[in-house]
Amino acid sequence: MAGNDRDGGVAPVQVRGTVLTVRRVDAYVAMTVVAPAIATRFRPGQFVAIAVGGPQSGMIGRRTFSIHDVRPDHGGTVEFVFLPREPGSQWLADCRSRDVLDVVGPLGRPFPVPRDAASCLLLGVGPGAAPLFALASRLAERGSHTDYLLGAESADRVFGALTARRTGRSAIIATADGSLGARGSVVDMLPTVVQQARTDVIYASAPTGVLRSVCAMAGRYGIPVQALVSEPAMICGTGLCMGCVLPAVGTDGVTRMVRACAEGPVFRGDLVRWDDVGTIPFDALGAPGWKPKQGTTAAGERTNAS
Amino acid sequence: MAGNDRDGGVAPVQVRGTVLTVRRVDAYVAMTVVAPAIATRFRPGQFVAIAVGGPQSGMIGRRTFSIHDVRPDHGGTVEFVFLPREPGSQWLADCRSRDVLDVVGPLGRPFPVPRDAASCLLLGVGPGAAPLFALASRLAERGSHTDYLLGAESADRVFGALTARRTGRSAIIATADGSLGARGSVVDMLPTVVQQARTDVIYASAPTGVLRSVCAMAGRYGIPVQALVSEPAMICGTGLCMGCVLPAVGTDGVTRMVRACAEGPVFRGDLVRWDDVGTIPFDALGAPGWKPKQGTTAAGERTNAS
Amino acid sequence: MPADLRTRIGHLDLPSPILTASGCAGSGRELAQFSDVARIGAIITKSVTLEPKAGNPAPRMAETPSGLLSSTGLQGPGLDGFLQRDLPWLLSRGARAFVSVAGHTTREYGEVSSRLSDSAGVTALEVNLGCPDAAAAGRPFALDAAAAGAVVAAVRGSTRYDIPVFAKLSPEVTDIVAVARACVAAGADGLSMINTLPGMAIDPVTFRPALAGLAGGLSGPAVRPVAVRCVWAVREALPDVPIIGCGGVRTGRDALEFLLAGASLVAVGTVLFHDPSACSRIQRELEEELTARGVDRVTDVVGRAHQPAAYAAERHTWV
Amino acid sequence: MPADLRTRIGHLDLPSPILTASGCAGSGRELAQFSDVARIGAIITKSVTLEPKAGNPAPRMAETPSGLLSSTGLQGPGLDGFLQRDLPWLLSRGARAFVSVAGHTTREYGEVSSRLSDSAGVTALEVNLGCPDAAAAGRPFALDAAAAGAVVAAVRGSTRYDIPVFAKLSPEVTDIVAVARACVAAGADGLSMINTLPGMAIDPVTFRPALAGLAGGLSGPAVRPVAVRCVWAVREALPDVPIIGCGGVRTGRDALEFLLAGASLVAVGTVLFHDPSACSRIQRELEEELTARGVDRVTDVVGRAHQPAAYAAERHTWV
Ligand SMILES: Cc1cc2nc3c(=O)[nH]c(=O)nc-3n(C[C@H](O)[C@H](O)[C@H](O)COP(=O)(O)OP(=O)(O)OC[C@H]3O[C@@H](n4cnc5c(N)ncnc54)[C@H](O)[C@@H]3O)c2cc1C
Ligand SMILES: Cc1cc2nc3c(=O)[nH]c(=O)nc-3n(C[C@H](O)[C@H](O)[C@H](O)COP(=O)(O)OP(=O)(O)OC[C@H]3O[C@@H](n4cnc5c(N)ncnc54)[C@H](O)[C@@H]3O)c2cc1C
Ligand SMILES: Cc1cc2nc3c(=O)[nH]c(=O)nc-3n(C[C@H](O)[C@H](O)[C@H](O)COP(=O)(O)O)c2cc1C
Ligand SMILES: Cc1cc2nc3c(=O)[nH]c(=O)nc-3n(C[C@H](O)[C@H](O)[C@H](O)COP(=O)(O)O)c2cc1C
Ligand code: FES
Ligand code: FES
Repeated sequence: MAGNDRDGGVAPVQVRGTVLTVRRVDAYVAMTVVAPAIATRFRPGQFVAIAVGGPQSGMIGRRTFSIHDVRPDHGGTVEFVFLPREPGSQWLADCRSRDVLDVVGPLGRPFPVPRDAASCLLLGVGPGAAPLFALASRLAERGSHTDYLLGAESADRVFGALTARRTGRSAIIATADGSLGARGSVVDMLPTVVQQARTDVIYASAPTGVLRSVCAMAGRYGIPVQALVSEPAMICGTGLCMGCVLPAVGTDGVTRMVRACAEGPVFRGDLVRWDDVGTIPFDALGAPGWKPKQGTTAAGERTNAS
Repeated sequence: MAGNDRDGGVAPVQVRGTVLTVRRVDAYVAMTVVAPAIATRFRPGQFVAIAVGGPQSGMIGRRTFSIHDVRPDHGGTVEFVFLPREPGSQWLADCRSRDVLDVVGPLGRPFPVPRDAASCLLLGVGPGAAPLFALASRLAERGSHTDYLLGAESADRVFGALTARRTGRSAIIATADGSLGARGSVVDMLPTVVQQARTDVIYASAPTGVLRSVCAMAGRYGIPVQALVSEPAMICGTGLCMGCVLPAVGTDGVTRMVRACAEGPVFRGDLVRWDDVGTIPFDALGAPGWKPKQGTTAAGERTNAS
Repeated sequence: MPADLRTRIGHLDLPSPILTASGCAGSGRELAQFSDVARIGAIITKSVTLEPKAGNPAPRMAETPSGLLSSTGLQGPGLDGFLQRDLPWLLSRGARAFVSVAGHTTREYGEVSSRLSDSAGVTALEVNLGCPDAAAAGRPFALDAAAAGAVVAAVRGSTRYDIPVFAKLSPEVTDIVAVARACVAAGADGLSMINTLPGMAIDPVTFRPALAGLAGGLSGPAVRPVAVRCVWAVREALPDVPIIGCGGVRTGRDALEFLLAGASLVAVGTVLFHDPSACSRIQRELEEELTARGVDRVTDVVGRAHQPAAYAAERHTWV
Repeated sequence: MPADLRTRIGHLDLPSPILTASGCAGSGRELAQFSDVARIGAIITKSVTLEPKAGNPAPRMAETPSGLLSSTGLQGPGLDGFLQRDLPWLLSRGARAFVSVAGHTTREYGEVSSRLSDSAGVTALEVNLGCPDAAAAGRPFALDAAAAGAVVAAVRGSTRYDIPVFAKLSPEVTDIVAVARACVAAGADGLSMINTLPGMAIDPVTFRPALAGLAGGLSGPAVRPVAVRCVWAVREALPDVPIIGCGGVRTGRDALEFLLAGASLVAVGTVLFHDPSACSRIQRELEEELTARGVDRVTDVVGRAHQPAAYAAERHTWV
């Protein structure tokens, strides 16, 4: 219907998708769902929002997961990867092949892909790594190099280490307990990696604290970052609830509270006010005491113009 | 723990029972759950109360089902039979072998079984027939004859017709649409049946309206009835919520609001004030305007003394 | 023949009694990806304030059993942004706009209403009385019959006569009927209920309130029985005043419950976050529920629960 | 070492802060089949009236999303029956009895309290202020600060000094803190909140209210955020008054939420219908939650949410 309403993509769809496979991958569950209309629209960095708990569920919010991969079989399938943890993801993990899920997707602004070949660093922490591999394929099609920097608490939570090593030009792993790769965090490794790889652009998908450090560091080196945020939890994923906001600067220099699900989840790293996440900066449009200036519009659509 | 607190039986238990089989039987679902502690305590007429919807379920009430049968395999299994209809029973019907259910049972006052051989009529409507077959075995052990009178809307809702025909001295079926047996209701058939079978006692399990008619008719013939009530819906099944009350006369002649789950579900038919179900009779103990008489106690435990 | 969902309130003709609740349908664009906004009864917009508002800091939301606790702080583009961007878009799609009006002073409500009423294409106004009253130390207008009445009078006085004004009530009061009466006396053409219930959640990890704003508003199916009770009580007291029922509507059956209790229109809010196509689905389900019961027109069931039982008073649900 | 659940309120020593909520644990006997009543903090009994009460006609209950709508009408054996049968049984099992007191007049409350206070074995009284006030056309005492205070004064005045009196508040008011203050001023040693929220459901088959009593009380997990907000607000205003928190507690984590908000004791009601062994389970889960967070004594977390964040203010829930 509203074909091109959303920034840079076609409209999402809501489908009833049949679960094809549920697999364990280390600490994670990888779930593949038949959803041709989502698979064909998908671009790397986008996510799905899934209703959990069945028809009489007490859980009102959808659960959002980055799309890990799409495949052409059965008309089109979508795979995502998650850690079964709290009730919502636990319910999902207990689903079996042939169960039917209510899935909305693909949602959100995808990773922008450079026109020309570049040296790209793909940085992922925990399940945050999941969306990076489809991106890597896209980048490879354009002749770009991809280096990986993956991290997690422990070896079983590093997602995609094998694939990264097989397909990346380089792949550095860091775990907090040292059970795989170097002991430490991806942030510690970043300076060395960007130097050795002569990184042109960083694609990062990690908890907010890590994204903040990565963007600060990259800023010092003058390397642009495309950051996929996945906190706070999204209730709707479709831009309706206004729950997932963070402060970001538009290209007009004005700070607005933008929705991670609709204006993101991928943001230009230098436009997010990382230190002010969880606040309303005093100079944000419409903040208490804020006064309109000439020429400032309330519309947020230019925040992500890149 | 409180071994003999409940009227005429041992205390119920709460168990996590694994679903063994889920079978379709005409319009019904028959579900067998491994629950040795319930199976060994069970007496015919008792029921189970099952939590539905999973850990984050929005459904607070348990769903109660008469126990159809218990078997010694796997240490003890319990079978019940139901019509998947509304969300709770639908969720249950969607369970599969190896799922685990939270089951409380056996609950309620069982059918009293006469000491000496007697001619017993077992009357059941729809799923109400389910608890009658275990009762029939018990009666047969004591040398009683069992005749069946089963009814439902249509053939696929008559539960247990084959077993009734195979094991009963006689088995009369009535359906509203005439698709099996006689066209009409079990109430229409009752006079003929009790006459031909020289019925000494009626065991009835049916909607409240049918029980009312059966008890009225049986009263005229001087035949005692043991009636299993299954309306209104039970929230807890364990006697805690006070939701399932109906007015019944105690052996002291005083009407009290008694709980169908704890004082029943099996009641002496002549003690239930069928015409006043859904009301508080003006002469009930503690009714508005009621005044205490000498010697009346508020305790309801003698309502079912038989 | 399927039941007729068309609904007339005063001189307004709506294709269906199903609306979107204020603040839950984005600017309309987000919803339009999943439902045809022209076929929904009307879109109740996010509450419009005079100036743009950045809203409250995150976390703004916490999931609660069958409900949602939220505190968005009326983030929005302000009146100019609404008139330049959102309203024209809704009209271009053939949607009917019930514009929700918010303010911190009676004057602000009046000013927003007056400018809205000068703009073409406003079908009705809903007055969000849940805003903090700057003149009463931030106590919401809706909690006080006199304050609520004063706001309604200001809005009614600033609004073109042919634009109906609905006053949106809060359930957080000892006597909702008294507030309803004050609003009607002040000129409200209809009432809308309920707004969210004040609630709170504590995060078991940080040991602090889960929302940045400490308290929030509870909505969703959890609050439906409270909303139905409010609609019932107000309908009983003011049987001729049209009501927009709202609170936890998830299915056509839930919508029917509100209609029976006395609502002429039913708004869907939080459930849109769970199911963005809920409005179309609920419309379809409502039509089916009515048709299955032999009801020809949806208007025939409005307030029906106040009359004696329509069908078999005794339910035999298990045979 | 597992966290210590022992709780001291005034001179009362309880083995755990987990209680059963009034009206939700039968006479104690039903519950005892599933949980050891001696190990629960205390049993709050069904509200005791002077005379036996038959209660309301059926249907008394309707299931709502994550909640329950009920109207039992305080069915019970009356004071004599309670003293002859129920109280001795609870004592014989080693349970502590918080006896809930109900009445239709201030005098009746006083009379019941005075006779209870003469009986051995009453640990505390809880005053159910949700009963209709015969002197105010059936408006519940809890809705009016003065009426509530008068009842509390009557109970406190008729009760032995060493039996603490808790006043149980209703959330159905514009300002619960005002009612709380009135009760404390009238002599309440503690407060208990919340009672059920007024609600209603309509049966889509009969087109009539689902409960025979038309309206009912909403309880269960659905109302938890409302209850937590009430506890928080009262604790903020009256930090030294012990609170029994109640409303939708299902897990140890929910109990922790109430403790953090400011309750010293936590009562479990509706969830017992869903899970009759909930009290023992919640005690175990609470102990685990506290132990996992390195908390030694449950009393250390009471009201903790009113202080700055205890742990990492930033949550990384997904790594
Ligand atoms: C755009 C996006 C992409 C994501 N992709 C992935 C992915 O590929 N794989 C993956 O495992 N996870 C991903 N996440 C995180 C995932 O959505 C949450 O972890 C998931 O909702 C947790 O569900 P749950 O049922 O386990 O916990 P819930 O039952 O949802 O919640 C338990 C508690 O944690 C809170 N909570 C849930 N999610 C978050 C969160 N993200 N931040 C802070 N608090 C939260 C809830 O509010 C609740 O209080 C993504 C999130 C976003 C926004
Ligand atoms: C002692 C006893 C034994 C029973 N044995 C059986 C049995 O063996 N087989 C069987 O199929 N059913 C039996 N029932 C009935 C069964 O408990 C209900 O039909 C069941 O709870 C329905 O669940 P549901 O999920 O389909 O509907 P729900 O989701 O529970 O309910 C849908 C609506 O129907 C109402 N409702 C549910 N049950 C009843 C009821 N019994 N009376 C009136 N309204 C109701 C609910 O309140 C709700 O509004 C028995 C009931 C009792 C009390
Ligand atoms: C996120 C959110 C934002 C809301 N914003 C507004 C608003 O701007 N104005 C208003 O009157 N009501 C607002 N509400 C209240 C809803 O319109 C509705 O009255 C309430 O949520 C109950 O309905 P529901 O349970 O269907 O959501 C909001 C509710 C939510 C959950
Ligand atoms: C069936 C039922 C009966 C109740 N009876 C009483 C009562 O007699 N006295 C009282 O003060 N509260 C009574 N309540 C209210 C509860 O004690 C409790 O305050 C309320 O239900 C909220 O807690 P919950 O959500 O844990 O049930 C009753 C609640 C229910 C559901
Ligand atoms: S999650 Fe609802 S607006 Fe982003
Ligand atoms: S079902 Fe709760 S007391 Fe009978």
